[in-house]
Amino acid sequence: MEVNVELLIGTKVSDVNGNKIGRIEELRYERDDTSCRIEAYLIGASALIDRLSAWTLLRPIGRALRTRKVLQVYEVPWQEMDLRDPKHPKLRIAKGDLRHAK
Amino acid sequence: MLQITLGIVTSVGGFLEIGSVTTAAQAGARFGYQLLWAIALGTICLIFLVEMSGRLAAVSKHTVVDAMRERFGFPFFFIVCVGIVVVAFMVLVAELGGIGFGLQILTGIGFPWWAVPISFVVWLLMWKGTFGLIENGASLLGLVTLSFLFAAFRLHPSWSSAGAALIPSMPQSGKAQYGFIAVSIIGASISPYLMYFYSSGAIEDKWDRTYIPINRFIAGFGMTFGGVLSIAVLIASALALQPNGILVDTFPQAALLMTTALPKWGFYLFAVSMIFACFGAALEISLAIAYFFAQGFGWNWSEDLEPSKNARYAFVYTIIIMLAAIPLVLGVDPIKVTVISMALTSATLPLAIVPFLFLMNDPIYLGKYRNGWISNTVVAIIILMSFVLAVISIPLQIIGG
Amino acid sequence: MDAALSWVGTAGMAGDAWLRHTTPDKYTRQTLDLSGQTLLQIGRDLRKSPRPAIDNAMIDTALARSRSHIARMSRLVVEKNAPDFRTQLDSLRQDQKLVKQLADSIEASSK
Amino acid sequence: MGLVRDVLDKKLMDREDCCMGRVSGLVMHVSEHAQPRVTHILIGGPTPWMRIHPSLGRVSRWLAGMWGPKNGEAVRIPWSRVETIGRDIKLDVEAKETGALDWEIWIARHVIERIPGSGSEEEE
Repeated sequence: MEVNVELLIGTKVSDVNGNKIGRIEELRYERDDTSCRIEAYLIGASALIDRLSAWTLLRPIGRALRTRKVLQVYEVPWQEMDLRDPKHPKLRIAKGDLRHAK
Repeated sequence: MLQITLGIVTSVGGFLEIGSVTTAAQAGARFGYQLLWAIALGTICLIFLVEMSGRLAAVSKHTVVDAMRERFGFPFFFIVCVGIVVVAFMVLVAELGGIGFGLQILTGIGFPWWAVPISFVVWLLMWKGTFGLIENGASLLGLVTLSFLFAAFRLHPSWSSAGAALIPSMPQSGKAQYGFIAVSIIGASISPYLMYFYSSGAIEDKWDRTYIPINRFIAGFGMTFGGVLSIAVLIASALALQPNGILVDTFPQAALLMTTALPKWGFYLFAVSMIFACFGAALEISLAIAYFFAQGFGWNWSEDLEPSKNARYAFVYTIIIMLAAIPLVLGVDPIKVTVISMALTSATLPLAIVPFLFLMNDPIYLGKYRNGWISNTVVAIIILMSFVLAVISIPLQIIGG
Repeated sequence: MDAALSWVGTAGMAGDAWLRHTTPDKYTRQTLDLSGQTLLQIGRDLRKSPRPAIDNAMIDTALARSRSHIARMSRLVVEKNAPDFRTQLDSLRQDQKLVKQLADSIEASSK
Repeated sequence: MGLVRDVLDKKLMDREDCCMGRVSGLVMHVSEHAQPRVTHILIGGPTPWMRIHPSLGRVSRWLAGMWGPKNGEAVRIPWSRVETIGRDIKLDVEAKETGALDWEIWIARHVIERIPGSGSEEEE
């Protein structure tokens, strides 16, 4: 099945129980000579900061406000993302099992 | 060192165009020296913004538009595109009208008659000329505007009261009008298309990292050049027009600016200065609009290529210049267009400056050359100011304009 | 009223410059005509909203006189008649003083 | 590496460093158990407009079918043609053959080269 990456960006994701997680903001990829594999999906407002390459600008502000939580990003490995309906992506796991990106 | 012309030509588009000259003249005629601070503030902001655009281009080889499209994506780019292009188009109409006015006071033939020939000459220069020719030609012709400075000196201004006016103060009466002119002055000097033009110019002139110190000098010197001349217009107007109670609502009134200071040549120098300055500004804006589209959509672009080698880019400026002539032929008053476009520039300022703050702190584009805390503080202040301007510019236009 | 003063001043300054042979005839005529027309319009607007405590008739007379001087100056430009032009310009300067006084008194009364 | 940060909206260059537009979209292949792969790069057409709103995409497709080169679809370049991803994205293709320059060529033929002094070879 074909999915348009540019349209996936900004769609809301829910977990296996239907809880809201956030929006997909970025896709991690690995490439070799011929192919380009998706490794993980980054979800949450802070993934937007990653995508805008704005850490150097915003991290000091985040530190000053002591809001570490806001600045964390969910990283969902490709195995745990269900894209059968690209307009409404769902996780195959529960919100509690999510990992934060480093 | 010849690169200084890029600074001067950018500065001409910022300060020595119909908008800045008429607002500076209006400010002087109505409030004397009192609004000098607004020009000084605009100049300082512009020095910082232009320096940053040049640095971004020299280090990352991306123009501001390139980087904006890449980081913020197509939808955001498109919103900015519509906002900036509409405003820049109105400014272009005003500049072509300014050339027409200059020719009108020299020959007595009304500006609508000049619209088509002027547009054709501007277009022809874009069509056949190279970037170097436009850059050097426009800045060389722009030197005529030094006559404003000469005129201001001849009127023996009081330097102490001029200096005192660098600190903002409120007038006794006409507060709305005062606010409106202050917003217009800042709007007329900090125009986003200047940043786009300057960074594209840096790419056309093939700058690299070694140009960083030169870029700083060019931005500082070029914008100061324009700022000082703009201040000279204000002073000349305060000393020559204010005593006669002339408020400068129309172009023929502005033409009297230098007749007291330079009795013999003042009138003609004013007309010629306006023609050359508006001509430079018109070229700069047409280029900026064409660059904006070409870079945003990833087309081939360079003023040095022949039109058939970058057809879409050439097509954009051809259409834009043609369209800009239409309102003038129909007799739309360029001064009115100028006034509206300046308020709109202020209103669209946040759209251009906010993404700029992000880009200038991007480690991928700029590495160790990204903004330090001084530059960031200045941009943050400009953003705050631009939001205030955006909110108050339209109401002020209705009350004070 | 500020606008009226501005246009009387414009006509005066354009006249001065023409007498010194430093502006083209056409520009001078166009500017004088524009001043005359604008003053006519300003006079109409002022009459539409007459203000109490101010002698509106006096304003009318002052503006009408200025306009007739300006109109005559415009004709004298065509005839290149500098001496008569100077006389008209001097009378216009007198009107300018009157308009200034009127404008000042309006400003004082509005405070 | 981030697909949005480092690939999407970047400028594309062909073998001869001719600009051929920007990455408007990326197609990825998803199946139940295999790892998702990016298969194609999309250039122009309705793709960028879709990103603003689907209806704009439809309008763009309809308009492009009526004027110019009369091709309402985006150009698809297989991912295997990607050579390097750096400041720009370099592709191992000939820009003219991909269709990415259809509009450029159409405007050059129908407008620009009809104006004297455009520097086209046919003129002389």
